[in-house]
Amino acid sequence: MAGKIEVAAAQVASNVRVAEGIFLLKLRGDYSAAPGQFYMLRAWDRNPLLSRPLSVFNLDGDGISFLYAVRGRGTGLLSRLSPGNEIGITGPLGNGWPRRDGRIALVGGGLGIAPLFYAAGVFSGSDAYLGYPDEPYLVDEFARVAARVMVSSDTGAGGTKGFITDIFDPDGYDACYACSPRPMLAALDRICSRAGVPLFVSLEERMACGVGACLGCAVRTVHGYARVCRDGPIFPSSEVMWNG
Amino acid sequence: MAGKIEVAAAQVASNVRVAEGIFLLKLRGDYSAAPGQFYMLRAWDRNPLLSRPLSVFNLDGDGISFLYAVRGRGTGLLSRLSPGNEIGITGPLGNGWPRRDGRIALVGGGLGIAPLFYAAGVFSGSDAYLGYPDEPYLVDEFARVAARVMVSSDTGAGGTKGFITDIFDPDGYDACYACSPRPMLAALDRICSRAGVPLFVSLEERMACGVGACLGCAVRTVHGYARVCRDGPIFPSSEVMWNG
Amino acid sequence: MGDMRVVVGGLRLRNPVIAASGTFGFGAEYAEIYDPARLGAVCTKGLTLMPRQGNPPPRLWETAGGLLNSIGLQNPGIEAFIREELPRMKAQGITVITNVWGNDPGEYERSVARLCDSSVDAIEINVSCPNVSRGGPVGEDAIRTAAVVRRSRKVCTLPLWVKLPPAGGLAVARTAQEEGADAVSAVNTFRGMAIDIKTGKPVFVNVVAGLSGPAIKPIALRIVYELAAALTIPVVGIGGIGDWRDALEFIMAGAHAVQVGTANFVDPLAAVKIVAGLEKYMEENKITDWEGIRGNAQQ
Amino acid sequence: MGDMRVVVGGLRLRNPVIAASGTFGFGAEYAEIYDPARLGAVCTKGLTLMPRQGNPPPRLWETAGGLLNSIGLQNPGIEAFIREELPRMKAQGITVITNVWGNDPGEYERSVARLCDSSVDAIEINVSCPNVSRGGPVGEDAIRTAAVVRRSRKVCTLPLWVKLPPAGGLAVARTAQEEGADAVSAVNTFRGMAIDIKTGKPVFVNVVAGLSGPAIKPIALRIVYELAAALTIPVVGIGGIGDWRDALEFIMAGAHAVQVGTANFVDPLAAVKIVAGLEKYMEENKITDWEGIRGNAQQ
Ligand SMILES: Cc1cc2nc3c(=O)[nH]c(=O)nc-3n(C[C@H](O)[C@H](O)[C@H](O)COP(=O)(O)OP(=O)(O)OC[C@H]3O[C@@H](n4cnc5c(N)ncnc54)[C@H](O)[C@@H]3O)c2cc1C
Ligand SMILES: Cc1cc2nc3c(=O)[nH]c(=O)nc-3n(C[C@H](O)[C@H](O)[C@H](O)COP(=O)(O)OP(=O)(O)OC[C@H]3O[C@@H](n4cnc5c(N)ncnc54)[C@H](O)[C@@H]3O)c2cc1C
Ligand SMILES: Cc1cc2nc3c(=O)[nH]c(=O)nc-3n(C[C@H](O)[C@H](O)[C@H](O)COP(=O)(O)O)c2cc1C
Ligand SMILES: Cc1cc2nc3c(=O)[nH]c(=O)nc-3n(C[C@H](O)[C@H](O)[C@H](O)COP(=O)(O)O)c2cc1C
Ligand code: FES
Ligand code: FES
Repeated sequence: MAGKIEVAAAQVASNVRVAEGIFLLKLRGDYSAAPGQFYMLRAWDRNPLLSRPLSVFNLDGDGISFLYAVRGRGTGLLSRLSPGNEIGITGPLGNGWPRRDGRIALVGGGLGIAPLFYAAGVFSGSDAYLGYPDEPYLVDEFARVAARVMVSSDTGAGGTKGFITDIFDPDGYDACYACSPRPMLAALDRICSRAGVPLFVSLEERMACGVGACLGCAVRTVHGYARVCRDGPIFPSSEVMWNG
Repeated sequence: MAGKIEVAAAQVASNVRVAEGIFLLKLRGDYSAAPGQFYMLRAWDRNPLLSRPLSVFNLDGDGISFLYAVRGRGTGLLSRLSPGNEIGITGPLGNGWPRRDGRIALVGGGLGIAPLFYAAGVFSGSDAYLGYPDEPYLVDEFARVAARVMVSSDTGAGGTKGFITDIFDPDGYDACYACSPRPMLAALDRICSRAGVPLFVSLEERMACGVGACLGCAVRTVHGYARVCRDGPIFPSSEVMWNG
Repeated sequence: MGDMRVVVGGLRLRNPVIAASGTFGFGAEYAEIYDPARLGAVCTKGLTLMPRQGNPPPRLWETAGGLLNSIGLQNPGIEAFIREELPRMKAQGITVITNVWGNDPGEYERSVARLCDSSVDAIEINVSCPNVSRGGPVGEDAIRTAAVVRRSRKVCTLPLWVKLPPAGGLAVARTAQEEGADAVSAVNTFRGMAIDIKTGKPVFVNVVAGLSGPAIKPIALRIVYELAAALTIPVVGIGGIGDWRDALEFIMAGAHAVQVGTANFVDPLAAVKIVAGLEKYMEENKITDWEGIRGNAQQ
Repeated sequence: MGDMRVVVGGLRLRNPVIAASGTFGFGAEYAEIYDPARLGAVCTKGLTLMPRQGNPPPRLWETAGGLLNSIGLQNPGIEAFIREELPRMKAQGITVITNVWGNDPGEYERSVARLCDSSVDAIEINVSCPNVSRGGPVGEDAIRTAAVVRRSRKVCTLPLWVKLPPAGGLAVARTAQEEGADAVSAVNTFRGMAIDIKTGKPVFVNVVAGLSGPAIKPIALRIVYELAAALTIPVVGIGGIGDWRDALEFIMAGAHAVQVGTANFVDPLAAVKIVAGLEKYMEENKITDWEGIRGNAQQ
């Protein structure tokens, strides 16, 4: 479970556009996290009111980094940060992926690839399956940390044309860790359960507190409502109610 | 009276600190204004909600400029603007000083010197009396546009120690145009009316619309409540209710 | 192209976007920025039988996403309005709604009668100003509201709207409907206050002031949604509308038209931008008239 | 140095800053960030006799300066609370106020009786949750509120606070006082809503949700000011308090203590920062105790 949560003013080391509307934000300092955990970020006063959750993309001696897509106002403001700017971050939050022995498949679609980079680094020897809407990015970086990297894209640019579920075969894996929009996770659930491979998915919900106090980020599981921010964001796929 | 009001997205040409907490903001473009008129500025989305009124400091072929003190959030956000940034401005607003023949004294205290620079340029041959809380600034610039420049400061730095009312003698002037915090204006009212010199003061009130529609910026005059933003900000001192 | 026109409680509007009372003067000021005839209508500053000088300053205070005002119905009086403002407004092609307030039912009646005898297009009875009387406004009380609407209706053949306070509840709105109102406008400002911690005293001389702006939107929307479900007469939605998306929310909640207030201060072009935004939305979504989306969020 | 302590409706607090119900869980989560015993008290998530699973998602929606929530009183039930949460809270040195909700007066009575028999320090009767019943909460009705408070009071010797909705008015508050409440807390969230213009449907399954955060502060402050003037029992101020200046406004309006809710989400350290800010303010202004400033804004 989560250890001590830190509320910090972090310094931006860099904030680089890695693809159309996608940025990689690096913060200087000494942080901690397990793969699949996230931080709440804010670089604004009161508009938007709430902080924004982002998964840990990477963590090393120099600092921590986040890969994000510009969606609305919050991520739009993040994209305008420059080196030296200050930003408020709270974390690490959430449970993170369990550590499993054997062959691990990391499967990500869209911005779901964000938490997989750090996971690939920590769970060394894992294979990464990355699904992009269009032109892939950061593939070389993934190739440095993952055993194998397989790429698909909706347009066929830079990889197999199609969804990542078209090229991912769970056979031979001891576990699959996935993050992507929900429909793809539901598809993966069917594929993995058919193959008998344990699947652990990272879910998303709008969040207020991010620490488990407000009960705002509820998702339905077989045990009733669970908090994405604290009971998750990683859930055994078998416990998620995929149709509601 | 005010002509056409423009709502524009202006480009920052420069935004320079001229003294501790005092900035000069220059915007590129073709604007218009009479001395004593102001613009409503905003460089933020919704926090603060309202725009901020600033007097025209100068206007020339290259653009328009504003001299401002960092007071709260609005002016704080203004101070962070960099060349090339966009800012929303609405104006020109308000009535401006009347054009009078003869010898004109321009008297300003604190940020009240802001509208006097443009006035000195337009009403050529005027004398400028500038009161600073501490170290004076922009005195050389005033010397280029005013016939004479007299300086006082509360600390005695860079001029006569004391208030501007200590060094200003209305005798020999045909009119006095003043802008400063209200207590000094009230003092000037006494000095000028004793000397029989017409005084025109620039008043301040919190504003919402800035154009005269909301009735939020009321000040008491002998005719009842007047709108600072439209009936003013320049008022004949004789019409202002100085004690209420 | 979609048809932007709408009839609201007997009043024909070229589009459903109205400048809200007290935020647009008599249309003259904003006319220096754009042609107010491009709006569905302009609702005037609250008028009274006799001129009113309004409340002492300060009259404004900013809050988070909101604005407190304590104007106190400063206005030149109905006669001066009819003489000096109305002819110009009509000449400009503005559809004119006059917001009117009275000290008692008799005064409302006289004011409404006088306005009805002029060239205004509709009358909005303001039973909801928080800045002119201690305690809640008349519109928080169904019985007092009934008296005002009944007497006004009797002397008025023009479209008669009743502008409700946020704390009136459905009972007051139903009363307005029963007494013959052609529409209700909801809502006026919320009773709020601020304290200056430097002095330890309330910011406003009247203590209480009216809260408007984006801060109140979720509450105003809920009230409009409930009114639209409960009434048969049209509802005009007001409260924190800043862009066409906000306006659309109110229409989907069931509003026939919307009024734009504080947003005019945030962006002088806010109201016309909302007209343009709604027009584009209609076009892009192939909506031919407001019937197609009005009240769609109702269950 | 000023004395931060305060007694509120029979409850001794080390300082007047309380974590608001529903925004601080049972104190365990924020305990990983700072020691919750540094606060005056922690008010628990709303408890019910039986466990409740709460409302379906989405449960949150941001608005301008505000937050709409539709949690629906998800809680493990009073027995589980007493067994699993309370001992830990007490061991951590937290002053525990339990917020409690019931379907009817009888359920309130049983819940309060059970809690009274535990080691909680005070009970806050929640007659103001907007997310559990269609229509307004019990606390908008004086008669229903009277029944709840009377029956709760009969079985309870602990400090008993009544948490009011913003639309209850003074009558409900007076009723609570007459029926023996030791204090009132005001206010709970405002009933608001949002519509998703992409679907044209209300965002929340329940349509209506509760609005909190800076947006509501001016209205909450006005309500607290009015309650403090009207009641003889203490008022606990709640609504949009984000920093020590906001807290001070409520105290100057007459509040004995304040609760901090949504601000915890904006800055996890908000509540302790408010404690520190008030302490510094007292020191700098040589205020020795709260009597020196409480209610100073009252006329
Ligand atoms: C645990 C967790 C980890 C996440 N990690 C990443 C990441 O590593 N990289 C990344 O790009 N994004 C990540 N997200 C999603 C990210 O938080 C949202 O994209 C962001 O909050 C949008 O904020 P905004 O202000 O830019 O957009 P808004 O204007 O708030 O919304 C724009 C769109 O984003 C959706 N959205 C808004 N908030 C959330 C939210 N909290 N959860 C899900 N969807 C939301 C809205 O439905 C809307 O369609 C994560 C979300 C969660 C819950
Ligand atoms: C017609 C007019 C012309 C002005 N010209 C200039 C100028 O040329 N240069 C300059 O530095 N300042 C000028 N001001 C004052 C300037 O508008 C305020 O300092 C500014 O609005 C403060 O905004 P803020 O968000 O930084 O501060 P806030 O956080 O809003 O307030 C900080 C302090 O400023 C005061 N204040 C806030 N708004 C106003 C207001 N509208 N009028 C008066 N005081 C206010 C408050 O009482 C408070 O003490 C002018 C004001 C008016 C009305
Ligand atoms: C400065 C100001 C003055 C107002 N004057 C009036 C008025 O005279 N009559 C009235 O019915 N409403 C008046 N209102 C209320 C608005 O018409 C509107 O109902 C309210 O501001 C909510 O809408 P908004 O959030 O879009 O501003 C006034 C509001 C403001 C901000
Ligand atoms: C997510 C959330 C959950 C809440 N749950 C409860 C609750 O269970 N019981 C209750 O009385 N109030 C509850 N409230 C209301 C708060 O305690 C508080 O009264 C309200 O949010 C206003 O204060 P604020 O603006 O500081 O948040 C909740 C508020 C929020 C935001
Ligand atoms: S965001 Fe508050 S419990 Fe998850
Ligand atoms: S600011 Fe609106 S009338 Fe002056």
